[in-house]
Amino acid sequence: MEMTTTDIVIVGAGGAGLRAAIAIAESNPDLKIALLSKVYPMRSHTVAAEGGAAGVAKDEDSLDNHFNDTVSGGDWLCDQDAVDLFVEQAPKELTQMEHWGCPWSRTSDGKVAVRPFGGMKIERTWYAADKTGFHMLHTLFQTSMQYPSIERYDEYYTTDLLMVDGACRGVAAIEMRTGQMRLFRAKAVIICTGGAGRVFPFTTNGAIKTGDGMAMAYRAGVALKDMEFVQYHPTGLPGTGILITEGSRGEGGILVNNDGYRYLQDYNLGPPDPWPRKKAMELGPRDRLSQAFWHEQKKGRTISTPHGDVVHLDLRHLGEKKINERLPMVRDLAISYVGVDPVKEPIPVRPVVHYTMGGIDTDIDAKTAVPGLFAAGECACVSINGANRLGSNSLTELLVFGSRAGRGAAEVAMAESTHVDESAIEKAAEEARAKVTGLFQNVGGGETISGLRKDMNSTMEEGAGIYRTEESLKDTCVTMKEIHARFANIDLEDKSNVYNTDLLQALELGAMIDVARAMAVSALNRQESRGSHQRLDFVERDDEKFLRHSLASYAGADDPGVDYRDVVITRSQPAERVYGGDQK
Amino acid sequence: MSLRTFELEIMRYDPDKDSEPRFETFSVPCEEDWVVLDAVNYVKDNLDRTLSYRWSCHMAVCGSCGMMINGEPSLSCKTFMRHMPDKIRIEPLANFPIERDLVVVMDDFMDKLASVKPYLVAKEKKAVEDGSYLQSPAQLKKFKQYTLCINCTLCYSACPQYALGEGFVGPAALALAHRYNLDSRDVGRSARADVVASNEGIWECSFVGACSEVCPEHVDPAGAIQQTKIASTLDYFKDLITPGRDK
Amino acid sequence: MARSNKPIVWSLFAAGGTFAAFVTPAMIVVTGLALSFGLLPPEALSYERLSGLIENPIAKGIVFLTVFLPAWHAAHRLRITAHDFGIREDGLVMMVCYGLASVATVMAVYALLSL
Amino acid sequence: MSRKPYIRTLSSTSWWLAQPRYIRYMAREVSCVLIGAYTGVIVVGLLRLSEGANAWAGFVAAMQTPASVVFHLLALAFALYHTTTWFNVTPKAMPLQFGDTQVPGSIIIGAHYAGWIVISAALLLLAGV
Ligand SMILES: Cc1cc2nc3c(=O)[nH]c(=O)nc-3n(C[C@H](O)[C@H](O)[C@H](O)COP(=O)(O)OP(=O)(O)OC[C@H]3O[C@@H](n4cnc5c(N)ncnc54)[C@H](O)[C@@H]3O)c2cc1C
Ligand code: SF4
Ligand code: F3S
Ligand code: FES
Repeated sequence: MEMTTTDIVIVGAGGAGLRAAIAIAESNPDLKIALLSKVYPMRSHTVAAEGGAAGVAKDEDSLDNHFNDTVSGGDWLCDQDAVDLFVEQAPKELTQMEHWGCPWSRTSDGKVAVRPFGGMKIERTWYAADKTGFHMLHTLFQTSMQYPSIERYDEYYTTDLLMVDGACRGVAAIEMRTGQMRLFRAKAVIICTGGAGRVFPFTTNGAIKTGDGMAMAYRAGVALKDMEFVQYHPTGLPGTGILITEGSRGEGGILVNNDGYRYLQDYNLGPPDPWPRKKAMELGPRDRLSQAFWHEQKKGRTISTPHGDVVHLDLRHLGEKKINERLPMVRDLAISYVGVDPVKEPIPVRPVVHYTMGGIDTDIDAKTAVPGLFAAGECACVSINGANRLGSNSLTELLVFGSRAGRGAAEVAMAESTHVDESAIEKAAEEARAKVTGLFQNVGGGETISGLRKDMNSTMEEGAGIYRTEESLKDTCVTMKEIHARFANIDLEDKSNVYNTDLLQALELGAMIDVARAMAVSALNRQESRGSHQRLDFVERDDEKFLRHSLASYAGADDPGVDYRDVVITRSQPAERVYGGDQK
Repeated sequence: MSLRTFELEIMRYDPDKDSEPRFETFSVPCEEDWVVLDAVNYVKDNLDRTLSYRWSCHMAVCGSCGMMINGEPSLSCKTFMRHMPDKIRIEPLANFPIERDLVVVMDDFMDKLASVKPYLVAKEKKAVEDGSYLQSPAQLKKFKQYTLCINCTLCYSACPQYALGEGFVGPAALALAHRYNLDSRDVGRSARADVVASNEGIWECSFVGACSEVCPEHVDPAGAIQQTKIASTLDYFKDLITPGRDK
Repeated sequence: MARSNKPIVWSLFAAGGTFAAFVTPAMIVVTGLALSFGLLPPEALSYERLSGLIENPIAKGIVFLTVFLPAWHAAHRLRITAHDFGIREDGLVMMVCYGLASVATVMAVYALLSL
Repeated sequence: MSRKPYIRTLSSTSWWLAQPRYIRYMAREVSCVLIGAYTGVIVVGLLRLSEGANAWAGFVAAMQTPASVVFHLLALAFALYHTTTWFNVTPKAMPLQFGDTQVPGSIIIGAHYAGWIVISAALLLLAGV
């Protein structure tokens, strides 16, 4: 197999991967970087982020405020040392983006503007109209072009990490245009492959968010942490799942039920007035808002549409000028995809799977337990998001931990004087190659990729959705185990080499199945309700037993084993999460 | 929900088997609010798994799902079936080599994008600790439109000069160069001019304007290029008059 | 890549295009159609009147521009149009187009000076 | 087997027939032939004028032949097409922004047409129409 030797491999060229690459190039221009991505960098799903990126900007704000909002928003499942570091680095990284040309929206005096976001006490969300992720991704991508040491391998689908003597020393990837498997030998590897929302049927996540990197690390022996925490965003468009950014509520949008009533006041988020008000009503955290929808639906107070029940997000009172200026994309999306002009009518919305809080277990330096292996971005779990991520913390996380991972990997690469033997890499890749050949050789199994994917999607939605029970989760685990077994009977219809998307979808499905099982089993074992993980049979938070991270470890066909690790608490003791009128 | 059946005539090309592209027709029952991409996904999931094409975001922002739809370069995720006739012809984006089915070879575009130095060249490097540059909303507005390009390459498919000429840098890349040239924080115009103001750059454009007509993000690359022509012409004469001019 | 020297011809093309856009339609009406359609009395374009008008150096200058600018506008556009019609001998096309424009310019200067 | 990218070719002579927008473009470009030819006519006129009254009278007579009228009508049509296409793109080529408000394209275009009307009227008046 053709082998490329480099110093550091980065898998994934979204926000996190690009930030890591630039960090390496800047810290030591002599280090060679191979940046692999299954899509061209600007297609990465960071491009879809709308609302903004959080970092303390105003004089009346403080790092402590950002810390407290994040920790309570995460229902105290955040590691507080990581959060401290995160809030401290956030403004620096966002300023760095400004220096690279990111077109942040501005105030009239020329400073970077910030907007309010859900669960945040003071406005600290930097934004570029409502295309923040798009602008950040393109700024990072364009900036990366000036570093000759960053060698891009666009449309290379990474299948496996290559382990030599217990350390990660490279990856195996399929060059999509030739179908050839290529090996990359490196001193360190960073995984930045993004989230896994496609495990669920109704999601804001693009087709590429299939948890590949999570599955790769998991199979290579790194635990997946806190996988039971899956965020539902309260405002997705019915049918497509296209996101209507929280920024629209930040600007003053309200949510009403079929009576035109601002129902959030019934769920400890009120009183509704005065409005807008930080950390209250529509600016409460996402988990609470999505859960409130669920209850409204049970009470029959939602509006039914051909694409399921919805509530209304009303922006009309903002007026056409403000909507065009601050939320142009929201207007465009609503008009295009549901035929509703938010200037004239309220937008139908419903909760939609949005973000995986859990991921590859890393420490505060983005390091995993496997030597030479780092992870950053949505695929990783450094534990700043805890049980519920606050909107706009993720884009910042990409930057903070992306660059940290880059610098960490650079150190490792500089410390390693030699590469491992080529033969060792070849040997490590045998299994990877056999897996792909196996898929080609399968015949007569009768399972189809789309069929299996649908089964997985509906199983996860039914059993591991917004509200969960012992029974629903047990069923899910059993069915997912069956689906895992059925995967062996998948038939590839496409046997060709050039741009074989049938093969790639099969590999992605394999990754999603592993990730989904980790989610379901972790959820079953967490017998409490915390943040986005809500159990109808264990409605209270149980700090005694579960103020801990879950760690799912891969067990092949069997259900993963789940261990626990204490949460790092430094200065904020667990307390009740209070939003709305009761907050101080 | 009401279904309407469409005939999708999709261009296929399998480099292993075909010496040239051919068309294959599929009948697809579509829901009222589907976009063309949904119909194509239906074909892949239910009728022919070997169909190859690119897509990801389904919300007109990742730029990967461009196709020729009834002869017009379009984003398939933003082209609604309800506006379509019963028969739809889908081809890979024009003016690019076909890798397979609807997948085209993007190398040339990616090279050209990089060639214009699309990144901020600051007068002096500022430390992060010194905070952000000031930029008024008016200064931002000057270039904002040209930041909106999603690199979908529809404009390259629409531009005859890209198809006919040799080495034309092309609309999106030139619009991006213009974006940085207009940025109040940037001083890289002269460095970009080697490519931008060359014969293969702006001067290959004859202002057909098709690029701007098909652009899904209203970037208006045609306008950007004409503005660059004016600016480059002024630069040219300034250089003639004062050869040692500070660049 | 080398910077192009197209700005020289392009600036003429652009100036000529603007000039032609504003002036040429009315000029065509005056010189080519007005008499035939009886919009003008014959003496409007009489030798005496015109040669009298054109004695003024400013008028000479304006008349020169009405030839010079549209000629170079047309020449440059013709060069591109030739390419658009598939003629790939740009060197030759360039000589013909700019050559014609030069001839027109020189002849106009000659005529104006001898008036 | 591996890659074998297929390259579609475009006819370098007839590509512009493929789409209405390309035909419109070519019509605009071809306007230069008429504008160029008309400029040639002016040059000839100037030469005749410089040769004296008789030569000029001959020229004026030639301008009233049917062939000349047809030519000028055609030239007028293309010249007008040139004018509209030229004006309609000025906001693209020369956008105007005051503070953070962009001057709407329609105003820029409108101003051009207004100027055009003034100039044309002046020319016609000057000629004595
Ligand atoms: C619609 C939407 C709106 C959002 N809005 C906000 C917001 O306003 N604020 C905020 O903070 N967060 C927001 N988020 C969350 C945030 O955008 C994401 O968490 C973040 O962008 C993830 O970035 P990433 O770099 O980790 O991954 P991605 O950007 O998803 O990139 C993943 C990369 O990995 C590559 N890759 C994956 N698998 C493989 C493989 N097998 N081989 C090779 N390459 C691979 C992909 O090609 C891609 O380049 C939003 C998310 C969504 C979906
Ligand atoms: S300029 Fe418009 S059409 Fe061209 S690549 Fe950018 S977004 Fe697409
Ligand atoms: S279509 Fe092509 S010729 Fe110029 S105006 Fe657009 S780049
Ligand atoms: S799928 Fe992303 S632009 Fe169409």
